[in-house]
Amino acid sequence: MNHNLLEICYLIGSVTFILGLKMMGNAKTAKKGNLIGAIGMTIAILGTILLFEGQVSSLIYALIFGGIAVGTVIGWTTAKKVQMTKMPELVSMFNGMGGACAALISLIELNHHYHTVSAESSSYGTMIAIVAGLIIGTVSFSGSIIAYLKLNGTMNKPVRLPSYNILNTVVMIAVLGFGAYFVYDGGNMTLAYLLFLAAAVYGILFTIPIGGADMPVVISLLNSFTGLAAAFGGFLYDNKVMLTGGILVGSAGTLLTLIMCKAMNRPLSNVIFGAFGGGASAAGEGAEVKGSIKDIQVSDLAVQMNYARKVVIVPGYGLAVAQAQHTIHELEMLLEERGVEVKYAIHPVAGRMPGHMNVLLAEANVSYDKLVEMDDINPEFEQTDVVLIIGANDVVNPAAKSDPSSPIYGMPILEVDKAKSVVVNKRSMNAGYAGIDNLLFYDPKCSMFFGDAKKALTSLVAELKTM
Amino acid sequence: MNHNLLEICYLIGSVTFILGLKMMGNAKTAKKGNLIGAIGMTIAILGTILLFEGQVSSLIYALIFGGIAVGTVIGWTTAKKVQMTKMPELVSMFNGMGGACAALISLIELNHHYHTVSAESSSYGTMIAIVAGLIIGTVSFSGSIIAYLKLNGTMNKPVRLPSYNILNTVVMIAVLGFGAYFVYDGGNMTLAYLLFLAAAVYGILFTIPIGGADMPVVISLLNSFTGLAAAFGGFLYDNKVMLTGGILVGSAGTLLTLIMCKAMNRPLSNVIFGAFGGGASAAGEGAEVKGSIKDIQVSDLAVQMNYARKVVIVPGYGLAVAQAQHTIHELEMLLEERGVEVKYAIHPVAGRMPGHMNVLLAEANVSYDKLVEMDDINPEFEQTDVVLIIGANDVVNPAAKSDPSSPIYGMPILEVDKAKSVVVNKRSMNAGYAGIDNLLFYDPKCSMFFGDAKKALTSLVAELKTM
Amino acid sequence: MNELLDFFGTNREMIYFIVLSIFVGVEVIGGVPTVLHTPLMSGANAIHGVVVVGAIYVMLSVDPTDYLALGLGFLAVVLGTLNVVGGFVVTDRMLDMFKKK
Amino acid sequence: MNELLDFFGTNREMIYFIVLSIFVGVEVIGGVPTVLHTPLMSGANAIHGVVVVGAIYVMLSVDPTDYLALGLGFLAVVLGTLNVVGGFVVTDRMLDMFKKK
Ligand SMILES: NC(=O)c1ccc[n+]([C@@H]2O[C@H](COP(=O)([O-])OP(=O)(O)OC[C@H]3O[C@@H](n4cnc5c(N)ncnc54)[C@H](OP(=O)(O)O)[C@@H]3O)[C@@H](O)[C@H]2O)c1
Ligand SMILES: NC(=O)c1ccc[n+]([C@@H]2O[C@H](COP(=O)([O-])OP(=O)(O)OC[C@H]3O[C@@H](n4cnc5c(N)ncnc54)[C@H](OP(=O)(O)O)[C@@H]3O)[C@@H](O)[C@H]2O)c1
Repeated sequence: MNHNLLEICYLIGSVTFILGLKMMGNAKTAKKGNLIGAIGMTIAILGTILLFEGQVSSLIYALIFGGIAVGTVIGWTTAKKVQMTKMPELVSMFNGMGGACAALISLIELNHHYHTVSAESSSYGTMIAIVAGLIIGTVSFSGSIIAYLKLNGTMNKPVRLPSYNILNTVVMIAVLGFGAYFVYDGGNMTLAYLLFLAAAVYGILFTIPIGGADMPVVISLLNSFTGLAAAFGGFLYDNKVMLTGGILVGSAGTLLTLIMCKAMNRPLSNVIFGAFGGGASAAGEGAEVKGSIKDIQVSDLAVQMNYARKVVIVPGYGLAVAQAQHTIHELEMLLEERGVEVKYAIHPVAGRMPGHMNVLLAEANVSYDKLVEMDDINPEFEQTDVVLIIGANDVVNPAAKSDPSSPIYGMPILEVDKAKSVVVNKRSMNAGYAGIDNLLFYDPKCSMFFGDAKKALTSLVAELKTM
Repeated sequence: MNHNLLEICYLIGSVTFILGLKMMGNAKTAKKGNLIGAIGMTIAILGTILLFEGQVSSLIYALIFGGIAVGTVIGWTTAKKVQMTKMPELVSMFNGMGGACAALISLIELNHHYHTVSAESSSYGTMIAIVAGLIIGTVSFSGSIIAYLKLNGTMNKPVRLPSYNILNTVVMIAVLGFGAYFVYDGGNMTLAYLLFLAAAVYGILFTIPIGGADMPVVISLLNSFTGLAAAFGGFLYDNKVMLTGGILVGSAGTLLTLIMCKAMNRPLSNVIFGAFGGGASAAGEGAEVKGSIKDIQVSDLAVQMNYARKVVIVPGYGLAVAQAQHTIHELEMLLEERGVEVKYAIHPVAGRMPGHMNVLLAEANVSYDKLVEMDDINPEFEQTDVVLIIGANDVVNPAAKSDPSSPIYGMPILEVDKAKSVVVNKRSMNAGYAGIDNLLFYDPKCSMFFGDAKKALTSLVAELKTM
Repeated sequence: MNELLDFFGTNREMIYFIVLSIFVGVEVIGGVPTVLHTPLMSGANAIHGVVVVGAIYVMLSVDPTDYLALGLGFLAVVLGTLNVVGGFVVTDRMLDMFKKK
Repeated sequence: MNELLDFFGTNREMIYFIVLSIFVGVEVIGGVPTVLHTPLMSGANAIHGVVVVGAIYVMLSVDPTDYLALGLGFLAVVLGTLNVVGGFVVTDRMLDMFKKK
């Protein structure tokens, strides 16, 4: 009776997960989708506790409710307090927690297994589910922690051990072999802890050589790993909601990872085995740089913008680094007041995570209508007087269109060179994420406005105000 | 062993159905998707015969292979020979065959049940599956035959029995009640035949009041019914490939039906319970007709087109009725030879089935590149010199945009009135499918070129050739 | 109520199977361009011809002296095959119309 | 080979379940606009927090004198809840950024 009711809770949970994910794919329904998923999760969790058939000591109930309370308070407050720009690392951290949870379940099951049951009584199937959950959960855990540290800036250089690709593959095979042996042999608790350690080491080795800028892709991949680990937990307990939730995230996460790679025009293998993820390697063998660059003074720029009819702002990673989102919004409002039409051109992979620019500009209260996606803004550049590029580089690099030898060849770009004039703000002539030169800067139409984005924009705003 | 192998065949079949349907949703992969589905189907059928575990008399094998041979030969030749424009009725016919097949299976099972098993031995579940398959399959069968006859023109007036909506609902409830009683009571063979008859009558009553033009929607609905019937067969035999195939078509077909209704901007209930499906009822209470209409002579039209830079042809249902697709292609080639740019504007619900115009024009070898979908052609009308409308009416009716009281209000239309001049070919001032007046014809820019599409176009082509 | 719950308990696998299949069916169709609706309908039509598998199965298990069953079964196999073969062939022909020349 | 077939036979329901779930997962994501990738990833992240259900289940069945298991289980519940609650809240906050003002 209770049991059947619980199964219905699980069915509801499964359906809400599917519907929730589906709705999250559409800007209009996304918030509701997230809420629906959360409701389904609550039903599944409460059902598990309240509909359990069996004698449970009150100590255990206390621990469970205590654990949930602690987790809720910490999770809620961190999620609420964190700065918008620190969201990716937080997602990574939460992902790691899920992986650790899966790994711990496996450890407890093994502990239980060796203490109360004779070694033979567990079937191979059960053992495989336990060990797979342990390995995958642990890799996801340690990998996510590294990803967190990288995004956080604590660990900001990719650490490249000598021939790390070979090393990683060897370690991976070793861990898998260890796991297989463990299942075959039946194992013991010491071996279980060793396996946990080995998997943790592999997770670190897997993530550590990858450049910080590639972390969104890596997190998405680790995300689908945790899904897989949850699904193995579902096998173990024949628990349908863990199975649907886990498999759903496993497959959706894998697809999402591939889509993200595609948006950057790079194969996944390239991200994992590192090509220009470090930001310094594989520097541009592209076309030779000809021509010279042209500086622009802040006063000239202010005049030019003040008398423009239409200005398009192209934000990039540099805007996020300089935390200049509020200043750019100020500039935009100032220009609008003076009758200039201002829009933002949002490239899908500008910044370091999908939607980075949207999130950043929304934080500064820029109206959503002003953010125009690449395909919609490209035809508008012809009617644009001034394009102001703030800390963007690769997303406006014409080599993506013209130079087949360029590593970013084939990536769609913002076609700013169609505008009447282009002004670029960055601190130096240094390359962007892909580590390649940008011929746009040598275009006769283009002038450079050097300086940190925040300082430069502040001076521009000040100058405009005097006019 | 054999049994497990068969299950693998069924899994392959199920996966190919999903992939096949998915691929059919994209013009590039559609043909391959259809092929993949067919391969999976072949595997499932051959597996069922060859991996059957049990003694089977050679008579039965002969009948099975004979049946398959007969079905294949007839199905293949009819499908190959039929005219492109007669495809919808053929689909309807094949759909009816599937429904009949499901109904026959149920009859055989019942026959078997009463002859060899004591009445109590079948569980309610089994009985429900059998009876549901019988009812749904039969409704789909008789409904499809009526749809076939209507599309065929054999039965071209909607037959409206007095208060047929109430009548239909009563019959439906009666059939369902009969079915429930049958399951409850255990039934007997006579009752089974009676139930079959009753369901057949309901299928006829359901379809007969619906206007011929609404048949594509009805066929799509009956299509999902047959899917459901197949799924009940899957229940009965715990046969997974029938279950996946059936449920897939059941849910996909239902969604497709709703999408089709949406494209016509009508709710499904409106189609089933008939509002303007008859083409004569609910005539336009729209805006009052002001102004007068203007005729154009074939010689004037020929001159106008000959000296145009850009001509857009809007084909509609009348083109299909008149079978004028070859003549229009001739006109198009003639104009192109003389340096006129010619395009076809394809409205999604022009004609009487989705894609009707594409199929029709493709039959006449019109190049696919010349067919431009509504959203893409609408911005081009401003640069168009002459729009030539052939037997289209509702899809260019401005009331859809301007008159909230019009039954087609809200349907997106081809915005032909933006062009420099518009010429309409039809036989009279009669209304189109929706039965409402069209103010476009009174627009000063618009001239009427009356006559049957084929004859009118032939004279136009002849006139052009003399120039 | 209890019976319903029991029903749910014993048919859990089947219910998940149905729910997931429905989702797949609905998702697979979403976002299909209008011009492909007719071939898609026709393709789906061919797929429900899988009901012929049931007809074959019933024939394989039928008593070879029950002539009524043999006759109906034969008819069912013919009709089901018509649905399958005709459906796929017609769809293929329709799709030929959509290829760029 | 035979063993594989047997495995398939006994786990048929599970295999269909997995295959269908994978299809649903893949279909549900297809065609999502780029700007929603990050919230979607974050939402998916919250959903795999369902692993906490396993942690709770293991706690409910644990021997109340096995302190190691109790400790690890408590930790697992805390971490799993963190994943769930943090995941949904962060996603909600991200999505707030996408609303028209
Ligand atoms: N969005 C994603 O999901 C994602 C994920 C991973 C990778 N990526 C990759 O990231 C790149 C994004 O392109 P992007 O054009 O946005 O960025 P970018 O190509 O990385 O260029 C950023 C530029 O900003 C400048 N900059 C840095 N700090 C600055 C500051 N404080 N003030 C002003 N300028 C500053 C840098 O030049 P200086 O040093 O001279 O100032 C740099 O050239 C693409 O290659 C994309 O593939 C994107
Ligand atoms: N495509 C679909 O899937 C589908 C399905 C069901 C319903 N519908 C509905 O069908 C309509 C389609 O619009 P439509 O503009 O294509 O057609 P329409 O509105 O039905 O108009 C067709 C016009 O063609 C004329 N015509 C008939 N025979 C002709 C001939 N031999 N030569 C020349 N003209 C002839 C008729 O006028 P005369 O009698 O004066 O000649 C009629 O006004 C929409 O309302 C749509 O909702 C579409």
